[in-house]
Amino acid sequence: MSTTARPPEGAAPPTSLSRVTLRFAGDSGDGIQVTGSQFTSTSALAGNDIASLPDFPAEIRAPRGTLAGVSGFQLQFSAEDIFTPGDLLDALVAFNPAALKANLEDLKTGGVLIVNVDEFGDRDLTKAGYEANPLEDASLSGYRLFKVPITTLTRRALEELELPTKSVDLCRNFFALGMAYWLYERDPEPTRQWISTKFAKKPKVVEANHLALKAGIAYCDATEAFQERYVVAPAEVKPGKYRNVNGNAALAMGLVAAAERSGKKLFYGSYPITPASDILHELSACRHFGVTTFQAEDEIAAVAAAIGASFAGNLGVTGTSGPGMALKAEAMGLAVTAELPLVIVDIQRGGPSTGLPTKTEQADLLQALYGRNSESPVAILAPATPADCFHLAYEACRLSMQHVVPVVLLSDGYLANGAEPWLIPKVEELPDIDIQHPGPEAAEGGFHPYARDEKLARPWAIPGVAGLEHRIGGIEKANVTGHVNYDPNNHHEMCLLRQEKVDRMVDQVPATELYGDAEGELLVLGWGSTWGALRSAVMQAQDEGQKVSHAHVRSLSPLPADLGDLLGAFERVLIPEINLGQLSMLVRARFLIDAFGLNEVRGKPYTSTRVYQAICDTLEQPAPGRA
Amino acid sequence: MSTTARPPEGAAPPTSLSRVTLRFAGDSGDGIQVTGSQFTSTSALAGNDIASLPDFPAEIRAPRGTLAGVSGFQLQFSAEDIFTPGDLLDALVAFNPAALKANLEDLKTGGVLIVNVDEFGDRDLTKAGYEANPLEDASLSGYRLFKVPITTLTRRALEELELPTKSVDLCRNFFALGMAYWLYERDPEPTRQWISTKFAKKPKVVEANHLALKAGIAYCDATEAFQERYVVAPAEVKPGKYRNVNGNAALAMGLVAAAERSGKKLFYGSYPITPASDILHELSACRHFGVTTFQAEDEIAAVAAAIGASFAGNLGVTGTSGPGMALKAEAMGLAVTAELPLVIVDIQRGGPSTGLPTKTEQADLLQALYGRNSESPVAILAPATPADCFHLAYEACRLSMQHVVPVVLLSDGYLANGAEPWLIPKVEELPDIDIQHPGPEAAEGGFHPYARDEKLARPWAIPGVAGLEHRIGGIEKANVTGHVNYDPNNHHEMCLLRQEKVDRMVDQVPATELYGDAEGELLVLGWGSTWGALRSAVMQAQDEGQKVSHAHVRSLSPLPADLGDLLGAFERVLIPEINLGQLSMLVRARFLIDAFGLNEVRGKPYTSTRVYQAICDTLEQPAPGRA
Amino acid sequence: MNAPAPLKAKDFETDQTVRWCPGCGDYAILKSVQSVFPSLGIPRENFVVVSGIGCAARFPYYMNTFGFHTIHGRAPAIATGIKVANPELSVWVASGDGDSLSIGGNHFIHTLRRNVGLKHLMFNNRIYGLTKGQVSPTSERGKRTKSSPWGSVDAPFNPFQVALGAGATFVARGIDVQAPMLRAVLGRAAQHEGTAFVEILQNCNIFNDGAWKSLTEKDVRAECQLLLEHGKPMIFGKDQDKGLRLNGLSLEVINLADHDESEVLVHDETNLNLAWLLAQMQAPAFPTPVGVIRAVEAPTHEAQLTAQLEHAVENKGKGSLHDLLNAGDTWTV
Amino acid sequence: MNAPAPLKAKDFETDQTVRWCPGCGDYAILKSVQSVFPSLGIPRENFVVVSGIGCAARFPYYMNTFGFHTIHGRAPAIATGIKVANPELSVWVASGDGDSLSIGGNHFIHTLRRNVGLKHLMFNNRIYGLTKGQVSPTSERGKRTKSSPWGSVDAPFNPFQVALGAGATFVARGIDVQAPMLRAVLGRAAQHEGTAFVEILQNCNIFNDGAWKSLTEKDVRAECQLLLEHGKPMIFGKDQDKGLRLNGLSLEVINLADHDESEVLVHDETNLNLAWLLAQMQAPAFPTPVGVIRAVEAPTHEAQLTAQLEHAVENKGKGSLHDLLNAGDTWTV
Ligand SMILES: Cc1ncc(C[n+]2csc(CCOP(=O)(O)OP(=O)(O)O)c2C)c(N)n1
Ligand SMILES: Cc1ncc(C[n+]2csc(CCOP(=O)(O)OP(=O)(O)O)c2C)c(N)n1
Ligand code: SF4
Ligand code: SF4
Ligand SMILES: [Mg+2]
Ligand SMILES: [Mg+2]
Repeated sequence: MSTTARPPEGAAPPTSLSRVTLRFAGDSGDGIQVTGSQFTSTSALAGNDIASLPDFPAEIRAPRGTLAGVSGFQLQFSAEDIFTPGDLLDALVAFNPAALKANLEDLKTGGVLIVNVDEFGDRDLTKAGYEANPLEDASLSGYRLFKVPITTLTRRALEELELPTKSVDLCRNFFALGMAYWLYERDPEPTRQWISTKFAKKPKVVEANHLALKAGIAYCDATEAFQERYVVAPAEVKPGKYRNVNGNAALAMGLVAAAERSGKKLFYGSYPITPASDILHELSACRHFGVTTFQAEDEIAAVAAAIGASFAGNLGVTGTSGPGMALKAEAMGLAVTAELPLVIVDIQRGGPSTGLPTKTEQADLLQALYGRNSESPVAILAPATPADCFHLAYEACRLSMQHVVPVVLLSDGYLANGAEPWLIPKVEELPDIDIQHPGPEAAEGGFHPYARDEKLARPWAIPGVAGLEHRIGGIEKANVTGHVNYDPNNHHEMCLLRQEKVDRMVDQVPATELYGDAEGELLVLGWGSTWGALRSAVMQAQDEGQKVSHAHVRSLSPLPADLGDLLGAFERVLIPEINLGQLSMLVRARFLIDAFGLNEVRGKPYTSTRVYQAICDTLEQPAPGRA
Repeated sequence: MSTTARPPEGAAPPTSLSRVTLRFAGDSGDGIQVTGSQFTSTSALAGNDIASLPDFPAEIRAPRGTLAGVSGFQLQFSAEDIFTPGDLLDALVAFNPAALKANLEDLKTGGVLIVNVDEFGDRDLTKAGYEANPLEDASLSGYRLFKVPITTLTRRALEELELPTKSVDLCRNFFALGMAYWLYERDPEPTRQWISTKFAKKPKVVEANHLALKAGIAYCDATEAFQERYVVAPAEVKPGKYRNVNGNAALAMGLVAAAERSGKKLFYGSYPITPASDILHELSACRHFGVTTFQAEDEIAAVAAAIGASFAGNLGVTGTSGPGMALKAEAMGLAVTAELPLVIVDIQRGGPSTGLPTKTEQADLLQALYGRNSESPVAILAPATPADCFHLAYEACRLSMQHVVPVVLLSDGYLANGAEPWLIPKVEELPDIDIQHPGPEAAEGGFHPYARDEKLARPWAIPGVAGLEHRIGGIEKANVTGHVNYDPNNHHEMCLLRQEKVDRMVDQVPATELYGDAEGELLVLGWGSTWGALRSAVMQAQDEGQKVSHAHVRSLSPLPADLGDLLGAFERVLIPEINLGQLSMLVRARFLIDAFGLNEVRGKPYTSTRVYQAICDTLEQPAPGRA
Repeated sequence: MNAPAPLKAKDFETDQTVRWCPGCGDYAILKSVQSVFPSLGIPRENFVVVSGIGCAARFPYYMNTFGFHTIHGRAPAIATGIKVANPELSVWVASGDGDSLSIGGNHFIHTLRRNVGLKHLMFNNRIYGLTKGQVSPTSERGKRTKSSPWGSVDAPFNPFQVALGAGATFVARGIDVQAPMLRAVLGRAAQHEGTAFVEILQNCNIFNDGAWKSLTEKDVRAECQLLLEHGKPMIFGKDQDKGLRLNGLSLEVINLADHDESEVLVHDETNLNLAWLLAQMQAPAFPTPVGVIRAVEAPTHEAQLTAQLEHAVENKGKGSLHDLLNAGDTWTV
Repeated sequence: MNAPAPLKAKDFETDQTVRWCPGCGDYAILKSVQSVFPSLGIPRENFVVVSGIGCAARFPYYMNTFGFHTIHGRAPAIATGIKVANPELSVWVASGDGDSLSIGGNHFIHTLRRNVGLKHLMFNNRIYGLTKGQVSPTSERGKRTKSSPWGSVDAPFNPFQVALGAGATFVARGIDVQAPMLRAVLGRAAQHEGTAFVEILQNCNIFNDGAWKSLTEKDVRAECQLLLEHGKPMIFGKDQDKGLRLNGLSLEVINLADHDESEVLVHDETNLNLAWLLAQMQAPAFPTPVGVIRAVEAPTHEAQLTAQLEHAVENKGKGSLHDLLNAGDTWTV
């Protein structure tokens, strides 16, 4: 390989950095997501720890060059453990004025800013809402601005191929990627190979993209523009085989894995909705795993069919986002009282109502807990990272089938699309999921569909087994026999039993991991996708000698058994969540602790900087008294 | 009038009682509800305070004579203020063995028990599940049992009319009523008149029922069976004009009244569901008030149509019970973010899922608060008594239109069907409901649909007004302009504004009425239909010198401004509710108070006895520390 | 396994007291279903009866099979999940006119579109029974009920037209009180592979008594009902003296005294357009068609899905969880 | 009030940037609607455009009228509330195939049953656009999409058959790129008193490009489309050389070279059975019918309701709140 992003001999040695946050931004047609993913994979292969996050425009294809059409991809790669895609940017590659305008505020002062000057014509500027050309006034003086005629250079590099200009311009992203590789001394080989495989059927396209990539690197080699290069050394990570995975893909795999390991057929009933649709897409491709996907006419039919499938002995799962979750409420109540296994996946997004469909939020916790008529308890798990979506999807299925109870899995838009390296688990090391359906022998002496085991689970008796014919339904049933029953005392008992059944699942909740000392001035308590920001912020505070610890709840219902004691050992508790205080309310009500909240609902993840600041602010507050 | 239930001259003077609880029970075809209502009206006319409660069977027409078919009507009438239909019965009239079996446990030891012996044949006993005839063994020895051949006596009394037996037997309830009138020295005249009016078109029926009523009284006069009679003196009640009213009728009238007084057209979108259907029925009869009722294809269409009607300038109301409420969740979220007036009536019933449709419960509070995706705040009112349903329905409409915000009205099955005397308000004394729709002049300088007044209400601008054309929707909107807006800061601001708008309604919440001292050992805090039981129990405790007070929350969102201070002044707080602790959770989370709960979910109201016992139990608990 | 003893109607009774009003048409329907099930050669444990909410929807409690009394309107969707999960099962939906066509209308039409192998029995009493008498989407215009004291202002659905519009492959009608005919219809429905929609005219003697009287009373049946038989001329009347004839795009009744039998249209269950015309026939101008209006075989949702699952395995090999987890770019540290 | 200045298409444009993909068929539809509205003689403030969710459902934001972008599938129900609340308004629903026929199917059929005075425009691109390309209830069987990578197993709805089955009184079809015809259809819809259902064939150039190409390309239109005109023989073809003829209960295409024009069936908008046959016509055997398939006047929900409200006042006198509150047994203390 002659083309390489390695430094030419005799060049100045690169600056070594412990971590870099980089963002590509451009029009949704510019290939931003591919560019970002390639940089991510390459960095992962280079041994860095990584975390990435795409940012899709709300419109499908907003008009080219407008702010509404800007697509972004951010990644952090690091020589140390990292937990988020980064807060402020070290470098920004902006493919057009709209991308510049939309993203500049996140670039650090002094950060690297690469722009495609060819796209800064008058019309482009107007579309982006610029009155003057920012490249020509002083407005970008605070950054290390590199004005590169990417379009021109790409066209020139591909001249010999005699492709239509439209096709040529589609290669500009690889030119830019080449530049980024040069800047961070990355090996372009994996990307070359990826291109070869991806476009195997179109050799011309392969050649064109290879040329563009090479030209980007060569441009940097040749020009004096970039005086500095950077290296980020490999991180020390747990040995093993890794892949990069986003939350939705991980979640889908978790469901398939649970089905495989339990010997159950997976039935996924869903109705498309952002940002949950990709789970439907992933699973629809899994027909060869025997996975049934059912795109229902609406969310109600989706959950209803999943309930039916569960009743018939499949692993019934339904997935949606907030508005769809609201529609499923009544049927979820049926699953609660019918006491059937059912996993309900909610990929939370900005609300209320349609809200901000492509943005993230954590505000469906109380809906998951209480969004049904009457006392209708379910178990609730919430993954903390994209890869954790695999593990908790798996766990949700296991618990739901073994405890014969509906389990809600609360992910969100940030986890769904955010990606991180995942230490691929060995299939045989996944927890066992042993499922017992009663056989014909259970008919002896009369079959009791609402008899209970020590978990309070009732038998999951499925149609087709002679002698176990029985009827269930949404009307209150007598415990044990399951017959329709209007007796006041039975009703009270059943209400308590349904709650107790969920409460007893606390045995299955692992002890809460505490990051930091077991007592101190402040415990930062979180749940869900804020994990990375919280961990980073707490690390920073600890580094500065603050007595701050971090705990993250992955089981929201039931809450971990040790949580009360844990909270009690700290002078203050801070609960950052992307809502107006939902876990806070549960914690306050249960433990009577005057917890502080960080409650910003901006449709985006907290930065660790913001959390750190909240930590500092909280530490300045007097510690509240205790009940 | 020769026939009278007054004592014959020279008879022993009747025993004077301060209050009596009486229940009629029989088959759903036995006319129990009419009998009960007549006794209630008569007692009201006699000046007693009264409270009554029907108890319908869960089946439409369960087979005659079975437990499932038993219908009941209970009332308490009193010479003092009373708050519930009573706990234990002073007297029970059982029309058949099933009615006896289903109701006996509520009869006080020593209570009066009248049974129709003609219905105690072997088949009747078997149908009711009796193995032996309870009238013939000692099992009823603890009561003052009167075995009356009601069927025979009624037939005999009506012999001369030569009616078919079936028709004759339909008069048995008036015979029984006559007996009850004799026993409690009631004037039968109002009932005679009622019969005359009711069956005006069927003179034979009038005559038959008159005869049966008279025969019932005469039977008591003639036989020595009843040695004692009772009188309950008139109560001292606020002067004015009264009628007996149940919660659903009161609620429906409250809606009509609010529409009339605000000059708005009432649009009621609903889908039938027990126990809310009667509101639809009542309002459907009100066409001459310009009331539009829309029986939609489902609950979603019902709320959606109500939202549309609101948008178009009607008073949009939708009504349902818990399962229907669950279905309305998504659309309610739309109303929240669209910031439109909308009243959502939920007549709570036993759950989860279909649950116990004809039974009462208070377990939809958290659903009303949190049963939607994301942060989706609404105001919530809960009436305390049947008559209060009128006032809070009226208030819900007023608040919803004036604050341009959805308001949930949480009634329940007990209030819906329970009745009490209602001091009929004067139309002109109802609070004003001044509604301002912006006119064409609002277009000057550009109309801003999300501009806000000091209540944070946005203008309720309705189609048809030139210059005010504007678009609203479920996607997040910029404050003031209402344009679709994805800006993170705007979203956060709007989330806070929507919450703050509800919070500011606290100005409209009257100071909490405290029954008892403003400080003490125990505050009993309640909401909704438990009011009567709580008040009675607290009175009893106070009578016994306990330092117990009672407060009842009618606005659940926002909670009254004075609630925190009020709670803080008591050593203990007890929150009885017919759920597993929903208001408790809110109070604990908000005020960090270790409140005690009384949480029984039996599908029926608490008796004051049960509450009194809980008060005693709580007083024995150590007072929890305070945060 | 030994050949099981042949099933009897009694085997399909449960120990639960039947809780319909005395005189309700649902009793007769229950009896008919209980007598048809044992004749189908299906083991009892392979029957599943699913219902929504309503009087009709109480049905599963009285059938000694697997049963699921679900929520209002959703039975077809839940039944779809059951059938897809296990296509071996014989899945029956018991539902009222409100349950099927009001709140459940969307699932109803989509089930028909997908041709899921369910037997959907709709007990049409033209009223909401369980909630004590409100107007239903099959109630006639002008009907006075508790919720329409001034008369209903809406046209009712014609359930057959709704079903045909949604692509139904099997459409039939039976009557509660005419057991032999109802049993025959149920038998045909049981044989149908796709969604079999059976409207059963049912009397609610409490809230809508006599809704179907004008065609179900013994003495008028022959004149007011047309029993359809595939391949047979459509003739009716006490004396079999009337027939249906095509006139342009419409049907008309002819008197066989004046016309030759050869003019009479022959019933063809596979003709969609004929079904459409028959569906519209209404008293007094026309007899009410009973029996099987339409029956065509078409691929079922579950059969195609199963084929796809098999095809996928042939095509890609049985899925390996290890490969799935290890797919894409991986690296080893 | 002075006579207002006549409205122009521009008066119906908003200041919001239109956010559909470049090339999307929705642009053309928007233009057509904006050009039809000013011609209707309705004041701008009396228009309300209501939508659910989807690309199509973005419509209200671009129409300078009162507008409500609601939630997925519920637009017909919300629009019903608007129309009933104020029958003076001209209420239009803009909705996608998924919005109308998948999640919104129940409201769709019930609106048609009730004949509420709405114009329901369904932009049919046979795909879910906004959610980036899943199968829709109008997608053809076998279609591969993100959610059906192995091919869709379900038969699509025929939207016309669904509408007719539900009792539609007005059914018509227009095409995004054929503005004059679309405008004519919209004009007819505007005049219709009851529910006017207009299917607009729309190209989603991103996720289902060319879905209608085979009949909308300029050079095939004449052969592949049949423009219906009430009272006119149904003739089509570049040389107007083909016609439709009735053969028993089916339609067939005849060549006018071999047949006399008198054999050609004349279009009759009021004939339900003809509409049913036309609705089924599909390429390649048949041309696609465009224009007004069915239009009959029938009482609307809101008109009957209004009549009932008036009748009630005549009958009982205008309701008195005092009397209502004081009704029943009262007593004075
Ligand atoms: C979500 C929901 N909405 C409403 C109801 C109340 N409800 C129960 S059955 C029923 C309709 C019954 O009519 P139909 O389906 O015709 O059955 P029938 O009782 O006449 O057999 C209604 C409205 C309910 N149980 N759940
Ligand atoms: C309750 C709910 N479910 C799902 C979605 C996601 N969603 C938005 S639009 C849409 C379908 C779009 O298809 P169509 O109606 O055909 O409109 P198009 O975008 O093709 O114009 C879906 C599934 C939603 N917004 N709300
Ligand atoms: S109400 Fe009607 S349908 Fe229901 S059980 Fe009674 S008679 Fe039958
Ligand atoms: S996705 Fe399709 S329907 Fe949606 S705007 Fe783009 S081209 Fe139009
Ligand atoms: Mg019915
Ligand atoms: Mg579409």
